[in-house]
Amino acid sequence: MTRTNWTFAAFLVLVLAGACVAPFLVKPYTLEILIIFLINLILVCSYRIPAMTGDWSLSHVVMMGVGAYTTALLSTHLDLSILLTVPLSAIVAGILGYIIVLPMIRTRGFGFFIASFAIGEFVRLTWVKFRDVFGGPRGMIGIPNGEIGSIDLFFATPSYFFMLVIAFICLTIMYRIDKSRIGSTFVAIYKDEELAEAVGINVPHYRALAFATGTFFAGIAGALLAHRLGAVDPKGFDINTMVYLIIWIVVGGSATFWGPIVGLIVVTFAFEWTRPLLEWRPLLFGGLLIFFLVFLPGGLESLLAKIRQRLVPGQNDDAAASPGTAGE
Amino acid sequence: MALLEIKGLTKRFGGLLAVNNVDLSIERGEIRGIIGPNGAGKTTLFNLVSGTFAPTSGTITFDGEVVSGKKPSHIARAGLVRTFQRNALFPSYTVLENVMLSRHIQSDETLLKAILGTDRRDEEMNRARCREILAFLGLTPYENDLAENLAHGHQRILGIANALAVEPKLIMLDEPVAGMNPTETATVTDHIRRLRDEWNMTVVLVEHDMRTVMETCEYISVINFGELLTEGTPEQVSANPKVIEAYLGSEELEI
Amino acid sequence: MDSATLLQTFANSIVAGSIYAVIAVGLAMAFGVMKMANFAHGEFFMVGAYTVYVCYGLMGWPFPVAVLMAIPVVALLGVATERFIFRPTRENVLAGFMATAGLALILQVLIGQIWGVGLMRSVPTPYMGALDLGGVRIGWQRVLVIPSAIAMLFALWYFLYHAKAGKALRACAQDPETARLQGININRMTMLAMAISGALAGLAGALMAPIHPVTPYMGHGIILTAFIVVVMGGMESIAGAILAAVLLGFIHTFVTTLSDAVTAQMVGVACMAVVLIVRPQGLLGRVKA
Amino acid sequence: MLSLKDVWAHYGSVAAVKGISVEVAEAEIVTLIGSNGAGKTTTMRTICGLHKPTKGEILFEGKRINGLDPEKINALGIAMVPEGRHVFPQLTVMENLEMGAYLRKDAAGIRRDLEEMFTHFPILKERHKQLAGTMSGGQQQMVAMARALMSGPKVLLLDEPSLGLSPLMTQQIAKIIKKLNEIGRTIVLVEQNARLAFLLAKRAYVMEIGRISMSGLTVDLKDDPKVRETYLGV
Repeated sequence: MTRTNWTFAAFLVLVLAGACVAPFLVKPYTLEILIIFLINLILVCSYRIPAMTGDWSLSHVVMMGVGAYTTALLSTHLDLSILLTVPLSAIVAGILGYIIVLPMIRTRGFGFFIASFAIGEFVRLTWVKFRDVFGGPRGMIGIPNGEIGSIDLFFATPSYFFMLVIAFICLTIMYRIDKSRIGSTFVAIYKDEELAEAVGINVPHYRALAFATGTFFAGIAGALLAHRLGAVDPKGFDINTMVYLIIWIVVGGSATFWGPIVGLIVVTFAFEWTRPLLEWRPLLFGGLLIFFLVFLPGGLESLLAKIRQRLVPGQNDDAAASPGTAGE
Repeated sequence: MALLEIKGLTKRFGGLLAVNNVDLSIERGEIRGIIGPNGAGKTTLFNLVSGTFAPTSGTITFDGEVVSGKKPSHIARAGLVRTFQRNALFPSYTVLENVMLSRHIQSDETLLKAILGTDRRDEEMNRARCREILAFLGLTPYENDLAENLAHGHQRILGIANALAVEPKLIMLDEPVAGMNPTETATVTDHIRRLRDEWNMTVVLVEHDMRTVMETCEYISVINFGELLTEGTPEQVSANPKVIEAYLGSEELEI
Repeated sequence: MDSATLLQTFANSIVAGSIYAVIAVGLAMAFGVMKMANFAHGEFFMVGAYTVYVCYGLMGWPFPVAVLMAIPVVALLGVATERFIFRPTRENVLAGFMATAGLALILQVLIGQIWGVGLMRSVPTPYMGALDLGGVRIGWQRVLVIPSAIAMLFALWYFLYHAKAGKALRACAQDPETARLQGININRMTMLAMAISGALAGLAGALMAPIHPVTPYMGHGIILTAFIVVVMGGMESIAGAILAAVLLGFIHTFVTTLSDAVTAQMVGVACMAVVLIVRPQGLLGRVKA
Repeated sequence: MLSLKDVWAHYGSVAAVKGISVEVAEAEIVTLIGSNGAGKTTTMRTICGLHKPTKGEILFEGKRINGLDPEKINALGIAMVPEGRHVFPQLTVMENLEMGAYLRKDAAGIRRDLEEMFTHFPILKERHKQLAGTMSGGQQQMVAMARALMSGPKVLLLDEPSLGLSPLMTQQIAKIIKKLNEIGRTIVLVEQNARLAFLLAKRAYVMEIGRISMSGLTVDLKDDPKVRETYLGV
C-alpha cells in the first residue's frame, strides 16, 4: 500500500468510528436527519453511475420511487421482512430501469434528459392513476418500519445503524464498480463515444447497464425511505425532488466518486442551517444551482482538485465529468 | 478470397451521391492507399467500411463475414479497426491507460467480477501486451504521461496504438500523418511498413497527402466524385492524366 | 359521446391547442436560435399571469392593458435569463437547462412570497357570458384565446419572414458562424430570441389568468406540456410546434373528457416518448447531416 | 491593402498556421494554394475573424484587425465565402442576399448591388424565391459569392470555390471570379485546384504544413516542378 492509501484507510476508519458514535451524541431530531442523509447518500452515489457514461437522467428520483412503492406493496400486502423488501425493490427498480432505458438509448445528452423526464413522468403518473393499487395522489400509508429479529427499526438508533450498514455495503459496491474495468469502460464512453465504439466497446449495451445499475441502487434508497417514513406518495418523487438531487451533484461535481458525496454533505448542512429562512429557502438553492453551473461547472471537487494542484505541483486533476462538459 | 471485399458500395445523402458503386478488394498483407482530392468521398467510404454509416446499397465482406450495416463495435470485434482524422484519445488517462482501455474486448469483465474485484486477473498479461505495442511505436518513454499532454505527433501515434490494442487483422488509418512535420511523417510511414512486415498486418491508408501514400503503399486506389477513378502502382497512378487532372485541375480549363 | 359533448370537446381542444401553440412556439424559438432550453418557461407563463393579476386584479387597470403589460415584463425576464444564464453556459445545453431549473425555483419563491403562497389567486373574469353555438357554450374568455393566439402567431410569422431582424434570427438558427460572417451580432440575436420567447410565454399566461387558477406553481404543468409539444414537433421547428400543439390539444381534451386528466397526461407523455424513439428529430424536424 | 505579418494560429496545442506573411494589393487576385491540411482554410478563417491568431498581425488598410469579431471585420469591408459554401439552407436565395447586406443602411445602394448580382449570376434572379438549400452545389456557390458581394466588400475571400463542383461548373465559377476582378474587386482565393488558381491569379503563395514554401508570380510558378511535387508527391 502506498502512503496515500494508508491516509485514506485511516480517514475511512475515522469516519466510520464517528458514524458509530454519532447517534449517542446528537439530538433525536438530528438523528432523523442523519438517517435520511444515509438514504440520500445511496441515491446521490447511484446517480453518478449512468452519469459516468455521460447520461444525465431526470427519472432517477422516480426510479427511487419505484423501489419505495415496491416496498410499500410487498410489506403491506405480503408482510415481507425488511431484509427481503430492500433487495427485491432494488431488483424491480433495476429491471424497470433496464426496460425504460432501452428506448431512451437512441437519444443522447439533452435528448436523453428530456426523454427520461417523459418516461419518468409516465411511471409516476401510473401511481396517481391506479388508485386501487398505488393509492392515487395520496399515496400509500401504513408501511412498517421493519424489524430485524426482535429489534424494532421504529426506534431511531437501530434504524440508523441498519441504514449505516446498508449504505456502507452499497457505497463499497459502487466504489468497486467505479474503480473496476467496467467503470473505466463507462468513463471511456463518456470521454469519446466514437473512439469507444471503434475499439469494440458496445456503447448502447454499456449505457443500458450503467443506467440499470444506477436505478438498482436508487431502488434500495427508495425502499429504505419507504420503511423509514412509513408512507409514500407520488408528489415525493416529482421533478422538484429531482431538482434537489441535481443540486447535490452540481454542487459537488461528478468527476470522481467523492464529488456527489461532498455535494450532498454541503447542501444538507446548508439546508439545515437555513431552516429559519422557511419558504425562502428554495430561492437560495435555485441561486446556488445557477451559481455553480455558471461559475464553477466542475463543482466543489474541481475546486479541491485545483487547490491540491497548487499545493502539489505536477499533479493533474481529473477532467470534470460535470454537466459543464457533458455535451451532446 | 480477399480479406476485405467491397462490392457496389453506394451511399446517398439526400440528393447527394457521396459514394457511387465502388468495388475494392484488399488482400491479406497488403498496404493499400486510398487517395483522392478533398471532397472526393474518401471519408464517407471510410465511415461505411468502419460501420459509422450504413450503406445505401452494396456489400462489404471482411474475412468471410458480411459486415455492411453492422455497428462499429461489431466490426472492430471482427478484426477491422479504424483510426480517426482527429486526435481521438481518452483524455485524462495516461498513454498506457489509453491502450489498456482500448484493449477492452480482450479483457474479461462482468458486473459481478467488477464487484468482487476479480476482473483484473488478466491485467498483467494485458499490460505486458500494451507495453509491447507502445514499444513498437516508440511511445514507451511517454507511457505515464497524460494523453492530452502529448505532442500532436505522438497523439496521432497513440491513436494507432489504441487501434492495435484491439489486435486487428486489418487496420484502417485515416490521414495518419495529418499536421505532422517531415520527421514525424517519416516515423509513421516506417511504423506502417513494420506493422505489415513484422506483425503481418493488412493496412489501408486513406490520405490526401500523395507523398506519404506514394512512399508507403504498393498499390493505390484513387477516388474522385465518389467513384473509383483508377487503381495501380504509385508510378502508374501518378502518371495517369486522370489523376493529375483530379488533383491539379484540368489542362483544358479555359476562362 | 353524444354530438353536443363532441362539439364541446372539439371547441375546448381548439382553445387548448391555441394556448399550447403560443407557449411552445416561444420555447422552440429559443432552442432553435442558440440551443437555449428554458426549464423556467412555465414560470415565465406564471409571471405573465401574475402581471394580469396585479395590474388588472389588484390595481384595476383595463384587462387588455394588463395583458399587454405582460409583454415588457416577461420579455425583460427573458433577456436577463439570456444574459446571465444562457450566455455563460452557451457551450452546453444541459447546463443551461439545469440552471434555468434553479431560476424556476427562484421565481416561484419570489412571486409566492410577494403575492401569497398556497392561495389560489383568482382573477375576476373580465368578459362574462358565453358564445352559444347550437347548444355548445364556450365562455367568451375562452373564445378570446383563439383569435389572440392566431394573432400572436401571425405576428411572429410576419416578423420572422418579413422583417430584417426576423430573417437574421432564422439565419442564426441555421448557421450561426456564417451569420456572423454577414455581420450579424449573435449575442444581440440570442437576446432578441429570448425576449420574444419570454413575451410569448408571458402573453399566454396573461390570457389564461382569468380561466386558470393563478398560483406560483402553475408553471409546473405548463413546462411538461410545452416540452411534450416541442419535442413532438421537432425541437427547433416552429411549424412543428404549432402542429404538435394542436394535436396535443385534441389528445389532452378528448382523453380528459373520455377518461380523466391523469390519463390524458399519461397519453401525452407516451406520445412524446414514442416520437422520441421512432422519430427522434420530431414530426417536422430535420436530420442534420 | 491587406497584409498578414508572421501570423500563427493554433487549434488547441496544434499549430495549423506557423508564421505566414502575405501581402494583397488593391484590385488583384492573390491565391493561396497547397494540398489539403496545409493551413489554407485556417488562414482564411483567421483573416475574417472566425479564428483568433495566436501571434502576428493582420493589417487591413493600415489598421490592425486581428482579434476583432467577424461581424466587425465584415463591417470594415472584408467578406468571406466559406469553404463548403454555407448558404442558409432554409432561407430563399433573395433572403440569403439580404443577409449579405445586413449591415448596410443605404436602400438604394442595396438595390443597385442586387441588380449587379443578377447580371453576374442570372440564375439567381430566376430562382430568387427558391430555398437555397435545395439548389445544386454550383448554384449554392453562386449564392454564397453573391451574398458576400452584397456587403459591398473591399476584399473578397473565396475559400475553395471549386470544391466538389463538376469541371463545367468550375469553369463557370472561374469566369465569374475573373470578371469580378476585371471590374476592380480585390480577391483572395484559396484553391486546391492549382491550375484553376494559376489561371486566375497573378501572384500565388504555396502553403505546405502551415508554412509558405514558395511564392511569386503565377507565370513563374506554373511550370515549377516543386509545385507539382507538393500535390502529387513525385
